[in-house]
Amino acid sequence: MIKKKPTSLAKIIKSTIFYLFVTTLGVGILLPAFFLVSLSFLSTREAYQFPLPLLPALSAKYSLTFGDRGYLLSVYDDFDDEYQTVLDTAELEKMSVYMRSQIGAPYDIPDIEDRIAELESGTDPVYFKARKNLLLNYDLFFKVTRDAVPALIRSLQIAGMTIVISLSIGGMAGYAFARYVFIGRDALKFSVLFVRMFPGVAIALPMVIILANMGFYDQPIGLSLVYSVGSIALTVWITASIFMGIPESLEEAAQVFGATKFQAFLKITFPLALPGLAAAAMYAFLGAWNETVSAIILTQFNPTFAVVVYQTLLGAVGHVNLAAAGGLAMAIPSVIFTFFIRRYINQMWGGVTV
Amino acid sequence: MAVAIGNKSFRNVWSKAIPYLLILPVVVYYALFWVRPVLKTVFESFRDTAGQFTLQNYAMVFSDPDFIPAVRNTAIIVVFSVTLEFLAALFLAILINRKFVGSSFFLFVAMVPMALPAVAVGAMWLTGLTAHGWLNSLLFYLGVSKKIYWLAGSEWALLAIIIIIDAWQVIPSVMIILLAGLQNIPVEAEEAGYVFGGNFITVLRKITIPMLQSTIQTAVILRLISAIQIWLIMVLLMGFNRLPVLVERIVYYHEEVPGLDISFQMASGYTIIVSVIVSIAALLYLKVSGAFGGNQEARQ
Amino acid sequence: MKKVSILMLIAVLGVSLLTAFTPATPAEAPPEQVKQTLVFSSRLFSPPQEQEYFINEIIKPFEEEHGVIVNFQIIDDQTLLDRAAVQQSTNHVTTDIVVAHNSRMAEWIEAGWVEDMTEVVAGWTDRTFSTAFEGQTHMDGSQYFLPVGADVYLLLANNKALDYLPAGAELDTITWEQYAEWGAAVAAGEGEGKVCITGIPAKSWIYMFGGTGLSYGAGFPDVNSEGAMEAWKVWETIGKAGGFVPTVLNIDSCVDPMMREESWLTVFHNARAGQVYASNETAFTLAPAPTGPVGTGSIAGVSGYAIMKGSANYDLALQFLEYLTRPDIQVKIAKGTGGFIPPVEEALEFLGNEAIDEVINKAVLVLENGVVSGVPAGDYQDWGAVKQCYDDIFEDTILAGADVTQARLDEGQTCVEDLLKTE
Amino acid sequence: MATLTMQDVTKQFGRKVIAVKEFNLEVQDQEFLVLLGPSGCGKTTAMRMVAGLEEVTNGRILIGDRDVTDLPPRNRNVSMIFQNYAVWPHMTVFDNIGFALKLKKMPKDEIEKTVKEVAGMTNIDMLLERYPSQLSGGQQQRVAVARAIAVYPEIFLMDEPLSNLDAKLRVSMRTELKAIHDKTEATTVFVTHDQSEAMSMADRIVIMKDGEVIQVGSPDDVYHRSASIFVADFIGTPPTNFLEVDVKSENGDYRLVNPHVDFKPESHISESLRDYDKKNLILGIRPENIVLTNQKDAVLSAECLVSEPQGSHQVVAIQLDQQYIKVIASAQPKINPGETVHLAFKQDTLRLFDPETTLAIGD
Repeated sequence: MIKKKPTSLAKIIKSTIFYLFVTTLGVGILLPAFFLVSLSFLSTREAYQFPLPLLPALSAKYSLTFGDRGYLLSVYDDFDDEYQTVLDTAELEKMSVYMRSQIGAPYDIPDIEDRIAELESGTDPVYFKARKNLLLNYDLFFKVTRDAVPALIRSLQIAGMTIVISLSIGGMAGYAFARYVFIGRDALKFSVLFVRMFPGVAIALPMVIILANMGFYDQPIGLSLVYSVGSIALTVWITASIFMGIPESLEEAAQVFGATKFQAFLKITFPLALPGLAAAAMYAFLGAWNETVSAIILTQFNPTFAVVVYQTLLGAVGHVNLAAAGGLAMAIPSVIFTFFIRRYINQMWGGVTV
Repeated sequence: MAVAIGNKSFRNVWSKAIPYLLILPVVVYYALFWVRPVLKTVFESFRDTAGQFTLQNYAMVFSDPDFIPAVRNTAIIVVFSVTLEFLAALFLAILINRKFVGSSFFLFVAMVPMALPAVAVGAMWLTGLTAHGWLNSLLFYLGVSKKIYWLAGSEWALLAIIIIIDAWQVIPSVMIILLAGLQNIPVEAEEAGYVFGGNFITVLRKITIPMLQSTIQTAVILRLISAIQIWLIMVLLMGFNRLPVLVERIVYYHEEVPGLDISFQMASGYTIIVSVIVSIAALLYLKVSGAFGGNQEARQ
Repeated sequence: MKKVSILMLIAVLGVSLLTAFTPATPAEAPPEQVKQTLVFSSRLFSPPQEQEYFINEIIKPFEEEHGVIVNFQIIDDQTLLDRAAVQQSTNHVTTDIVVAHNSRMAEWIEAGWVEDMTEVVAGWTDRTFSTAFEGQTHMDGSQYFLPVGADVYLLLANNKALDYLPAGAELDTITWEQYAEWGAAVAAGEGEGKVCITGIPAKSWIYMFGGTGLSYGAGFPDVNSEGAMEAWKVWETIGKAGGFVPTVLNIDSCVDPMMREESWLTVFHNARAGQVYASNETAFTLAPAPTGPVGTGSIAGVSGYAIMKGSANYDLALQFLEYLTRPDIQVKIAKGTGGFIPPVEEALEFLGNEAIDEVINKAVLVLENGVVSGVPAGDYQDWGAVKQCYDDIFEDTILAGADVTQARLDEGQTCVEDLLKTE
Repeated sequence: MATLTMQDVTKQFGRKVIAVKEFNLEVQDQEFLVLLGPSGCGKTTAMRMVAGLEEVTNGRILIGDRDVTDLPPRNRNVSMIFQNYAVWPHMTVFDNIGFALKLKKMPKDEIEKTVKEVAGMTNIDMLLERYPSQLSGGQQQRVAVARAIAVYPEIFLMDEPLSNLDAKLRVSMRTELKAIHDKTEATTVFVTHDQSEAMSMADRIVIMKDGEVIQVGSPDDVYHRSASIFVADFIGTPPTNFLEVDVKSENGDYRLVNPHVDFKPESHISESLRDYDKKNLILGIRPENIVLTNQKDAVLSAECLVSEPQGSHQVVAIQLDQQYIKVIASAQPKINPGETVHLAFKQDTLRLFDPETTLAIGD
């Protein structure tokens, strides 16, 4: 039996402070994102209140009384602690639509009729409650965003192809960079920087026209080719770094034991480099996933997810909660991807430096 | 002393060619999709509307009343944001590299901002920075009832806000480069520093950072290049023209007022000027930080 | 974990490679066995609820009747033009119908990317397009665009502001001086400016001011005439009183500030005003734009349908446009999409007395009785730059609380005139 | 099994660096040949050219009668043990050993049989299912050895295979490698910078310096008949003692003189001294060839500076001017620092070197 030294109080305090600090830091980093998430669950009415609710309400309290034009609908406001009138109408459908889309707490027309009957029978005002539909914005987003699912699949596919193109083309150069001494090696290193020095926005349109002329209009592969331009340069650096981290002697051993250079690469270096390459794919993925400018111009029947989101949100003036939901729907795949890729980052930036 | 070169067999030529064959696709790819439009832009920047050679486009850019402010704003943003992002990223990287319980999850948390698309980031800050937005709401809940007009301040206040919220999104990408560099430093190097009497700060200054030098150069140079090209977040938050920066000018002439007789000339002029400025800044940084030759000594 | 992520990666890459070269729909020729597809790209009807309405109530009946698919896409004007540039220059015309704003129509027509529909329209006898917008939809006597969803400017006030309404002012007949006074009074009372204008450059301040100018007998665009000077004075009053919302320079649409109650008063686009109004009818009041000595001035905007040159589905596109511009459909569109005015004279007969009609009615009132001007964007190199000339005066004079001087206005006028096309 | 011939093999890197210069060597069938030299002398490059991992700038390499100069590594029928083992981390021990056999399309059962056999030879038959990360350094080393044996190569190349092991393991692995060599009878080229490793294992040693061969010979040859100052200094622990001496002729006799010594060497050297009359030479003598003696017979007397007991013997160091002379003496009697020692040289072991060419004279 091994006796453990009792943990000292100072140590406990120290580690508590440390974790408090780390937690605060994490919360600080995520705070803007938290509000974005929270916003995406708020109803339109909530989203335009001040102060903005930190969390969405789970139900809405209504009151109904007589109004100038018909019936006066009021909604309970938690912050002001009072009912506020919102609608004066005789049209029950309008009232129902309003409750569904603005308050986010739907109430069916027959139920409204019941409440009105109560009101007519002398109870004034009539109070009632409705459950909030928290996913209202997401519902609306996917309802309005036509072909969201095929676009989502297409976007993943384009991101995947971008990864394949930039990792294969960039990876080949990265491998050459890591394993060979050749004329122009340093030039390659700095040209990677130079590609990034030229403002990409200035040549986006001409680049798209080149591709369209080559017959890649409205084809996923065409977009992948555009996105690869941006990501190949960085991939060269990152993959060079990865390959430098794999001892050359492993490959040489394979050659001595009967493998061709290509077999040696395929059977030894490639499987070993795979995790690092997966991480390198992150840059290609994020770039391809989030891009809209070229995608809008270059697609017609096969839009990417970013394009359909853009199309939906273009008109989301007065609808920030919907914009938040759309933005988050777009962010989810990249966040998941980031989660899986994070442990391989040290392979990416280990070797090549300026 | 020259050594006679023997007969080269096919295999020798082939193996000499391998690296060139490997970089060939990259070269072809860029020649096809990148060099052509770039050359065209360079070419156009020296032509007037009639197609004659001219330097007038550059003269126009230099005499643009927004040019000096754009250069100034860009310079301010670059200096402060690169510094701030580097320090914050280094801090985070060192923290995560301590490998405490949950550090891996914390790394994920710290990487989240870089995964968010522009549309989400735009929605986030627009609803945050407006007078009745979530930042003021948060202050309100914390007991500060005075509203702050975040985006209505002086140019300096705006620059500060831009720098901070840009940093929020960019710090992760700087951090992961530094973190990777830290993880590749042998533990013994730092341990030796402690054994020989260093405290945390001295070890950091005298051992960790010098050993991290080339990683830092990589991170800073990549960040420097993209910081000079900042524009999207500014346009998202306050539209064009409010706080001109260099690349914002390019986009302005490309997308906001493309119909002007001078739009294309201005855009191409600005484009070339930006790439020259970026190149000079990058070379200058590399020179000052000693990437040319300096670290050769360090390696030996 | 390592295995999982590698497997994931391989799966994604594998799928993408398998499907890489088999796009869902070949770009060149839509297959004949599936339904004919009409691509309809629009700048209009962008709010999500309007999109939903337009798809379900307007497009669906047509799709069912003709057994076709209408691919409805929302795209802003500039992107629409960029996309057209690519399609036209590479001969891959896949867009059939575009909806452009009247300030951009000239670009389309001059580039030769839209079809001349003069003769076809002549055959539609049951509808008369209002002539207010001919300057933009026509060129050299030929009609390229069919107008849809006209707009004028309306006054929208948060009911909290009504307390500060100057004595003697009636909302339906309020003058610009009273409006200015009102804005100043709100600022004085609340300690914070509450008048909203779109302060982000190159948005719609030019139209907001343009309406004021028209009310005083100025032209459009007209920065420095006598009437314009008087109009500027109205805004100068608000500026000097600190009457604009503090964040005015970050506002690119008054919808959000009005809904958040950051601002209480604005004169803006009737469809957007209608949207705010609909979000809380009992909290807002809607009125025609303020008047001046020569009447209620307003800039009227319109969007227009056009058929892309080279469209493979020209006949179907034409049928669809015929359907969309029927008076009853125009009314249906107008009602379902936030109070645009149907620019077909016969359509006004279909208006009823419902709540949404209030917005349309008030707008029609302005359009019929007001001093209305279209947007002569086609005369200028770039309309965005013209807007900028106005924005600059707002920022350095009005917002700064300075006096409007003739010299500054002359400078603004030069700024505008320098942008006239040089032929 | 085969011979290995290298003819005028030269390797040049870039324009300036010549790593191996006109290297000529014949390795006999079944011979255990060691390439020995300080780091950077070109020995590893020479071996890598044999393996085909490095292109030959000029010259020819033959295995048996086959010219393999331009063949890729896989077609040379050699195998190799790498300095860092180069055991593939993503394959099990079994797969590592069977890799080459699989590439040769050997039937599965035969692969299994061979792998088990070589694993048995190297004592890792219990570890076949493990991954390299689960093995100790010594075990990884054995995997590398087993992998190299499994292909039954014509030439066995070993690139400092023991340098990453701890001292004790290194010595025992020496014995095992030698035993394996005897068993497999493969012609072996072994690269090392450790002279005791070379001495203990080699049939012949090739000593290299700056890309050139300095001496080829049996361990005995290179030790006792070192061809140059470099070899005499490089081989042996402690290394050879060197004394600068002048040659003086006296009545037809030649004496070697310097401020500390003055003696007449044995006749077999004196023959060669004739050409060096009045010239300067370097005298080399190994520590064990200096003997303690009485005052009368002493060639050299000096104070002991340090004495390092080694159990079986002691190493006595004395200082002459700026120079140390080391002497291996029997363990008893113990010599204490400060004690005056009288030394004599075993005359037949003396080596004389020309200071200009640094080569030995008199052979």
